[in-house]
Amino acid sequence: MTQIQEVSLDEIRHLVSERAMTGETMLLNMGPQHPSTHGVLRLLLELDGETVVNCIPDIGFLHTGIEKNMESKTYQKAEVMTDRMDYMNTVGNNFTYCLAVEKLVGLDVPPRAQAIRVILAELTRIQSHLVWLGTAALDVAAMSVFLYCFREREQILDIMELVSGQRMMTTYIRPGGVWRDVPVEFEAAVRDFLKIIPKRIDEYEALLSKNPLFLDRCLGIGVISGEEAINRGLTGATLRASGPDYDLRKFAPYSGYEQYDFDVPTRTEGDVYARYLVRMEEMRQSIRIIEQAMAKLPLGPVRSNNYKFVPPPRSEIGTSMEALIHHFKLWTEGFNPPKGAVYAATESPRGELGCFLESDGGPKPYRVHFRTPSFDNLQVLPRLSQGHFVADLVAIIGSIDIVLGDIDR
Amino acid sequence: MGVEQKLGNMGVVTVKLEELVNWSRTNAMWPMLFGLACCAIEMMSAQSANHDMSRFGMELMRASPRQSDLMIVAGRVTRKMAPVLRRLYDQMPDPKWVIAMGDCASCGGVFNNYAVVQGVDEVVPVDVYVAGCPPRPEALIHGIVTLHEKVRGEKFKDWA
Amino acid sequence: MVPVSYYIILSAILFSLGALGVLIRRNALVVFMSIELMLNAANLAFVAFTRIHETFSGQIFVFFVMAVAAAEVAVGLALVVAIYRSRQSIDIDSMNSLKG
Amino acid sequence: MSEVLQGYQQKLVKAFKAETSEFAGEVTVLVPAEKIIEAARMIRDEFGFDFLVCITAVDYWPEEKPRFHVAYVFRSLSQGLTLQVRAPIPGINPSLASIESVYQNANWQEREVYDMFGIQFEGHSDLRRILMPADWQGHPQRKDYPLGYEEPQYTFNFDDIAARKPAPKE
Amino acid sequence: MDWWLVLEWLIKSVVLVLILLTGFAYLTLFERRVLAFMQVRIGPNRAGWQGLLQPIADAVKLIFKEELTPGSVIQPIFALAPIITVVPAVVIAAIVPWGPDVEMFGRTIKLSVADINLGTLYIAAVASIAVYGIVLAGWSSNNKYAMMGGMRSSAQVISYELSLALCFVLVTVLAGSMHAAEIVEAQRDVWFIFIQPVGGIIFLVATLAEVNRAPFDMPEAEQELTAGYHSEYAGMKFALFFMAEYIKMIAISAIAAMLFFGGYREFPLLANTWFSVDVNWWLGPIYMFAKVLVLLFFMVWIRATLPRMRYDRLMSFGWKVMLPLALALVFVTAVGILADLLWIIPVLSLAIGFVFVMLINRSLTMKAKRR
Amino acid sequence: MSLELVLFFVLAAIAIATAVGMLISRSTVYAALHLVVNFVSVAIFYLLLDAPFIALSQVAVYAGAIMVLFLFVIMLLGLENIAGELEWKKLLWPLVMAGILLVEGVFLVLQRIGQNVYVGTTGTALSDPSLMARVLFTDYMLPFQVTAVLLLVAMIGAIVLSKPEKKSATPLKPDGAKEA
Repeated sequence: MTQIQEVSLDEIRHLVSERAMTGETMLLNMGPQHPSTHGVLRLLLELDGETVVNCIPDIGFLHTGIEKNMESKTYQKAEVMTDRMDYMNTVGNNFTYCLAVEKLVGLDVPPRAQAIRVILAELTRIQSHLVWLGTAALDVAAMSVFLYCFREREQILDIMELVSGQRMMTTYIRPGGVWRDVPVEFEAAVRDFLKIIPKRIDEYEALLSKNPLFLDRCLGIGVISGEEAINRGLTGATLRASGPDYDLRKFAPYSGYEQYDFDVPTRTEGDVYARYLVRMEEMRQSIRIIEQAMAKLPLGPVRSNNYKFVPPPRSEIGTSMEALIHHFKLWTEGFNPPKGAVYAATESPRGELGCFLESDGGPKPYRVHFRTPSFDNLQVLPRLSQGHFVADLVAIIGSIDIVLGDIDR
Repeated sequence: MGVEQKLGNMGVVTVKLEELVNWSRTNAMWPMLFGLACCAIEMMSAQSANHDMSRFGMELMRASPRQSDLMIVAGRVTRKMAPVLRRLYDQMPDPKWVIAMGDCASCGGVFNNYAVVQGVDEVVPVDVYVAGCPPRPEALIHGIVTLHEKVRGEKFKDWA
Repeated sequence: MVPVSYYIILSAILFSLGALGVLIRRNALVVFMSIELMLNAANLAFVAFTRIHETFSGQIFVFFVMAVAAAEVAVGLALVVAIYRSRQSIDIDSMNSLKG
Repeated sequence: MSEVLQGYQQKLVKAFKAETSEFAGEVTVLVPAEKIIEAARMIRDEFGFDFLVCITAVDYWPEEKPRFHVAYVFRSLSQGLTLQVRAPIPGINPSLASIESVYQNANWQEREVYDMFGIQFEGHSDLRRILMPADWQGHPQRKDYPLGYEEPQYTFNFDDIAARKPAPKE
Repeated sequence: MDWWLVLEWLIKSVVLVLILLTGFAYLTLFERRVLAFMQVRIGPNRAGWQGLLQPIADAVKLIFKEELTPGSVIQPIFALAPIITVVPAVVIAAIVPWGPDVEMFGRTIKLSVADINLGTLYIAAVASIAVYGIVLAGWSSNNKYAMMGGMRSSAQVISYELSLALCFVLVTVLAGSMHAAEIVEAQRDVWFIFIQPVGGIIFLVATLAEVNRAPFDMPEAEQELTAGYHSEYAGMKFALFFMAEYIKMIAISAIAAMLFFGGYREFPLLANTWFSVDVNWWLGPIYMFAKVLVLLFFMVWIRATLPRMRYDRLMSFGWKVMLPLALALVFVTAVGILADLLWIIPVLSLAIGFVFVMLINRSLTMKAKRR
Repeated sequence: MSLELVLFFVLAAIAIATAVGMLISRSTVYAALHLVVNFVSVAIFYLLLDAPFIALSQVAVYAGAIMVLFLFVIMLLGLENIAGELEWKKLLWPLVMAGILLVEGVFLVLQRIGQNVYVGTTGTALSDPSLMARVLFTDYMLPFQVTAVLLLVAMIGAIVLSKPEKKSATPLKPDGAKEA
């Protein structure tokens, strides 16, 4: 479609086969504005007829400079930037960042806040998987699934809006807890949702799982073995569809995930269909986690009372001089964590979302780096798509569930 | 462009035709699939069952700029993306409209840095700005209805 | 009413043009097309003769010719594709060696 | 800190004269830059860290020696361990051996570090800019690279800022 | 020269073209509303009452849209291609009889524009040249995506034309004629879909492929080729492609109704009642319209439900499943007609169809196991 | 001059023009398109000659299948423009030979066929396809069967020929990919 940066053949000589030089194979530019690249991914394809000989992803069309920008803000104010990174996993991004900050300064989070965090993170996971399901189905032209998925997603967004006032960019999870306690309607809303969603997931499966045309598009496409997947740094459902049961919620439990009873779904086939099955099962497991968390949602504070790092409640500001000072200090100057670097990670819907945070002792992060799952997951696309058709390539991109905001940051 | 140049000054006829054409343009405004970032998800929400932009005859998201009338710039435009955006805009046939959806497209939003274009109006002319980060689907639909109002007021002599 | 001889003459013209094409063009595909043109010219003559003799034989021959032409095109184009794959050219002058 | 990890730490210190530190329960090993590829081999083959989590860099500008730290996070899925390795490199012609041959996903990670910090990775198969446009000047994540902040214009300071803007807009 | 005949023909042609054009316009609305209904949405409802003016809005907008011709295209083929696509779509509908012969103004008027002897062959011939428009559009656009769309289309049409032709053979054998009206009249007692159900299904599948509808919409596969062969078309030229696609849908539904669903005839059980076409001739067009509508609804339903097939699977499905199946059905039908055992045809063909379905199913499960 | 005669001349002009056009067009796509028009005009001649079955078959087989195949191959191999291959110097001998052929043909025709045979669409028995089928499946049964075998052989031949050689098959095919 669009060819802005015309790449000369010499620049990519080391990337394409020698047949492209003779003109035997066709070089095709796909994206950055293309219906099935999930945003602004650009692929340079070397095609033999319709078979993909080589696929060279070109990313960065959504590079926003989030990391650099966060370095110029205080720890608290930098958090709003994280929402906009992986926009399908906004809560998860806050979560990761907050975990890193908490690790850096050594904050404890009250149990109620932990449970709320888990509920919201799992809701976000379902939400993200719904969008993935819709768009991946749309990629193979099953258009109705897309609209059904968004119908359910709206319900989750309503819950998010209920607790935080924003549909997507909630910034609800804060270092040391959450912004405020959930409103009373929260439980009823989540329970309503939990009542509906299992049936709906069954409906989607009924539409797709046994559909011969869908099977035909998915079976045996984009296969990768478990060992290679690990070596290539895959994480998330894309990795678990190949065998390894690497899930950070089990591997290094955070925020009380060790208290919940859930399975990590895995498949061994490692193809598009396996990834589809794993994600469908993950949604069910998320429902289990939410149910358990809802059942034992403890009462108590939702924010740490270490007012050096956590702003005191608004109600105290009017009565306590100390609280007022803390509040003023925190929002004008920020806090000064100790010098050092930490790495904290959570399991995002796409895989391991890590935050590398280095502090120089000042109120602003010295270096923030996000290890985003899609970045590494997309890296295997050339490997997965070789020898497949263009139509399969579309299905593969859908199956590894990339979010360009997550890749480019 | 075509017919309208030959019409000249024909008084009532032109006014009626003007109304008809503007009415048809508002009711059959095909948007181009141009999702960039977060706002693209809300744009998809606006297409979906709960909000249903198709009521305005807008569900025909065209993949090709040649067949679209409306470019909804949904999300932050980076310096790397800006030339692509411009080229896609140039590929659209007249009349064409642009909605800058969200803060990033309108003014750069929270990303005031080296990578992001501070407002898509640096690259293409924008008709309607929709505020929000991201705007709710209702806000987007409001933006579209506002654009409809604008289109209804267009006159023949304004057409290039 | 049209004299049958007109049809025959037209057929002859088309045939000659086809023959000319075979002789002057070096592109295998165009040569193929010229052969199709010649077959068509022959067909036209057949149908015209059918009108003279008032029997179906001519039409039936045309029918067979079409079948043969279809077969010929299928094989011929497959050959063109195979040759192009192996030597990147469909110039018939370059196809003079028996090597693949 | 687990004892296994401590053992690995000792080995690394012995083999490469590395320095170690611990912060917030995380072990960081400072390996000399020229030894990074051997260290990576050792970490993967001997210690069984089969998973490269991320590669990033930190810029300590205006300090010059070393100006950058390239940080690697390794993880062992079987043993449940995480290890941070850092390689200090100077600010003039910063370069480092690529560990792409050891961990395949280092490819893009290193490209990103190259793009953002201008650190050359020797032996890298495809070292091009990855996030920024190919003709971009400078490396944005360096501390001496400006953020590119654009002041918002209000009615009272519109002309002021317009005068200061580097180039007039179309 | 019978000038009345010419006049009659002229009137019938104009009426048919008008019907097709309005049908096209409202089919787009119909499709959008039905899709919206299936996707729990509302669909266009702002332009006019219940969105009834939506097609007019679309049309007027497209007329007043800039006629943009990219500089790199190959003229004049680029300009001709949309026309080449539309003409066969309209012409093919000429053969369909919309009702029985009518006595009017002291003359017998046939309710079809072209009443020719070789009806089914005519359809095959016209349908086979319809592909040129798409191929040439793809080629002349000078765009790799469009080119791929055009090539896909040509390969697809070649593969599915054979099955389609064999379906015509089926009907011809069953009716003992190629004449459209005679085929319809031959279904007076029983529709051919009941005699040859598998044949009817093959015909419907092949027509879907022939008119490039989902799940066989390879040439414009949005997710793969952006907009496929019409990527570079804008304004009215694009509208012509749009029009051709929908007119083809209508025409092909009408043909399917004519060949397998009794055309303008009533349901066989209603014969000799007031509802019979023999009693009230004007019921014929109504029946026909209803059948076309139902078939169109099916097409939209399929589009809403099924994923797109992959291109190579589509080809192998055409060559390895549809063609042998259609051949076997022709054989069975011929045997049944020769042996004068009409009941044997549906039984045997259903059995064969079942075997094929089992085979496909088995190959899929094998594939699932093998991976 | 009757209407049919006018029609004949117009069509003949089209047929000859497109045949010439095919010969001299530089792009193979244009050559193919010229030929398509030529075939359609010949089909109309068949209609004039009371052979509607042949006419429609002509459109379906030649225009609909054969030429689409041609176009497909042209586009598949990207052979649209094989420029500069028509050399007018070398044209002399072929022209002479074709001219001789033409003159001889026309001479023979004029000599052998009386001018008195006129044809037009009369709707005679010749246009009835069922009668033609009767002849085809009785008198010409053997040739018909032979043609069927020929088609089968051609099909197999085409499949064998167009199958890519082992070594030129995509070498990068990973384990997951499968044959079409």
